[in-house]
Amino acid sequence: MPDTPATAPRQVLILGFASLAIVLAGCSGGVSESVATAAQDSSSAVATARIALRQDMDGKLTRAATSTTLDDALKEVDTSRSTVLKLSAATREDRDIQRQALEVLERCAAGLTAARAAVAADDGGTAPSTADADRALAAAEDALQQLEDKVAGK
Amino acid sequence: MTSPELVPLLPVQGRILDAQLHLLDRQVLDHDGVPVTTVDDLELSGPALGEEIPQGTPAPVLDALLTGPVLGTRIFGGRPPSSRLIRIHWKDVADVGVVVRLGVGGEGLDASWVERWVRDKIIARIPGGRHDPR
Amino acid sequence: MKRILGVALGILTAIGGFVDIGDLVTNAVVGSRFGLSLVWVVAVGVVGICLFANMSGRVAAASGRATFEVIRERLGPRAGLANLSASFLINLMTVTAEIGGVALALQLASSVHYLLWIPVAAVAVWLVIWRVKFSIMENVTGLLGLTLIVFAVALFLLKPDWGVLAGQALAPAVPAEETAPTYWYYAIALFGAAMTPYEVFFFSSGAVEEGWTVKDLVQSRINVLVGFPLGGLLSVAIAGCAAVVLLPAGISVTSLSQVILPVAEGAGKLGLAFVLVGVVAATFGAALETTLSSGYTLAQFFGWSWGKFRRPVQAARFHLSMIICLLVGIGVLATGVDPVLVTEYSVVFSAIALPLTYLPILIVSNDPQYMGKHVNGRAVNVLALAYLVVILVASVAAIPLMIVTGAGA
Amino acid sequence: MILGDLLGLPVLDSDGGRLGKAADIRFVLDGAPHQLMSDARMLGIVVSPHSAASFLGYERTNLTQPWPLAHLLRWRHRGSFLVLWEDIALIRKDAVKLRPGFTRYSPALEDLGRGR
Repeated sequence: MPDTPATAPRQVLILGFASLAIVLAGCSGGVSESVATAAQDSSSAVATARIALRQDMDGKLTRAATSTTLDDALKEVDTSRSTVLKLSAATREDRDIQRQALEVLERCAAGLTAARAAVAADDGGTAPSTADADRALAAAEDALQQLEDKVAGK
Repeated sequence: MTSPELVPLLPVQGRILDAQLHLLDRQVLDHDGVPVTTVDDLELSGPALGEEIPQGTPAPVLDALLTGPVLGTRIFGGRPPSSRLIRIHWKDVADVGVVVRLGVGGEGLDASWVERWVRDKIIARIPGGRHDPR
Repeated sequence: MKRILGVALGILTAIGGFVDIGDLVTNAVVGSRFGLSLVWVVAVGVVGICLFANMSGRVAAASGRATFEVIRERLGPRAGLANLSASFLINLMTVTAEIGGVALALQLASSVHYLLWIPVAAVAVWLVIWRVKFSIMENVTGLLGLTLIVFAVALFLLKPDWGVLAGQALAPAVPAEETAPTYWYYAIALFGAAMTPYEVFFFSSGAVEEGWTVKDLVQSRINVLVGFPLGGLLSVAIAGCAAVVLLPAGISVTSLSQVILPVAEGAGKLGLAFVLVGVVAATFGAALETTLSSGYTLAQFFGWSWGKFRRPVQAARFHLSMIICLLVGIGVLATGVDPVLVTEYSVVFSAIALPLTYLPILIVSNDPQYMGKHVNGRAVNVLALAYLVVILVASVAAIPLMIVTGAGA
Repeated sequence: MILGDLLGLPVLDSDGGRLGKAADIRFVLDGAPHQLMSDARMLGIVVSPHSAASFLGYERTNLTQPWPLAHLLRWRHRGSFLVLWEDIALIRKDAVKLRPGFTRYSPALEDLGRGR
């Protein structure tokens, strides 16, 4: 071993970059698998957004922190959406799942956008209220749950 | 790890220095304790490569510590031309311990030209570059 | 009295300085996915970093030589360069992650997009390195980082079921939703977050910066042995908060905003203010340390003049290399890569690269030529060898686990 | 001549038989005295039969810690010995050749001169 440190780190580096490449290339499983991951990621994001909204209503979170949290959640959902969008579904069943997933994720994004608008509007005006946004997110969460169950049931 | 068939070396007058163990890759400090470079290689007064060494030839002595491009060639192989070697003469070395101390200032040495260039062309031109942080 | 103050200050700085973006993110991710079932890794990591910092601090104090000088002297130029390349790249990755962390925390405080904060953060880091005295820099960021104690406060205010948390911590098991490889992958990530190599570069170079002698060893030992474990408790509190608030909601942490939600839940707006100050201070402090570390490693390998105790003109290449590192960090972040993702990779690569710095320090701390009579004692050596095994196993296992788990996805 | 040219070269006996590699070069400070230090005269070459990488010189000191690393490294350099300058016949680009009847000296550093 004492003589190998010259080669060992080099191998480690090469291995490291190789594995990084593999990871970045994405472990493309089947459609339902990718949809399941997307649904999980998005439901984590939506749940985060709901906590942030509730804390905002309770006066525990500053507006900057709430809107940043909502932005992060929206980014997460958008990432999931573009992953699902890029899936190439071969069978009719897969296409169904893909379409349904896109619809659900669309709802999540809409809910998050509404929440952002509500927080930015600071009560009053025509923007949706925070409570409305929370209801929309709750509905989106349910839809995600159904999607997850459906994909997992396969 | 002294095997029985090895002859013990008779005590010699003067300090022993093993190149790898005590000199190579050691930090070189000037007489003010400012780092100058590391010992990238060493230059000997002889012998000429490939020439038979006649019996009784006096042993070669250390001429200089080397630095600069010789580090690259020592790592990756090859050999820079003698004109591109940057030398610190052995007579300027004051002490060899955990570091190699020089008896001269680092400012005038060839070994520090890159440092001087970066200092004069870049760092000294940024405001506060001469500010003493202490 | 002054001495006690000095010790107290050192300990507080060590606590505040222990947590960086790697600890924040990794502990929150782990807490939100595995509860407290990986707390034992934090304990293992804290003992490891105490041991490692103790050895490298002792080498620096006894011989006046910092880590990378020693690495090159002992490994020779070829292995030394390979070591330098790996350590330097990972360190650069950490610089990038920390600056990104500062920017993300500032976004949470201001709602101005983090990409706009990145140049501000980087310039601020550079200005501090350029102008501010080493000890002031250390103490201010360390003390402000102490506000992260709000994680522990929030955990109490959340009134969790302590029995459940203790059960998770004391009888670790892989949660049903996660797989064993993922569990071990995050174990390595946590280990890497606790034992980041830059901490050691910085610690040993800092000892030279502050002109430590053997006399200061006692104080350094106290700082490390008290400060780091308390810092480790902060890490556990971060994981605990995530385990109490985020895990039941099915949230797995992917952004910094999720890390701070439990604090707001438990401690409200005041807690939020504290945690934001703490995160900015901790990541800013770590950005300073990692940036300096990149300068230290290069300068020590090539024998350049280095150190914040010198005027910048007296350490020109050292300062130039740090400026370049900061510019590279800005460049990487400007591509829009997620700083949290960079962090998650940097802690794992830290674990992979750890043997490269650990082994030479272990060897030199036994060498009387450097250490005089301050060589490792027998107990330290036994522990250090046990850790060598742990570190090697983590390093070797990291890449396969990264591939198998898709980097913990 | 540059030391880097010499380190790692195969060391051959007078018949061309391979003895090992030049792991290190030993100097002794007993040359002409200068203002600061005496001239460093080349005393000889440390030859290691198994590994050219001189790693810490465990084979030349009494260092035994940390166990078992020290022992492992020492084992890598088992059988290494010192040949004096007087026994070197020729240094070529690719090998060092020794004179007939050269002496294998112990490479140990302890109790030698005023060295550490």
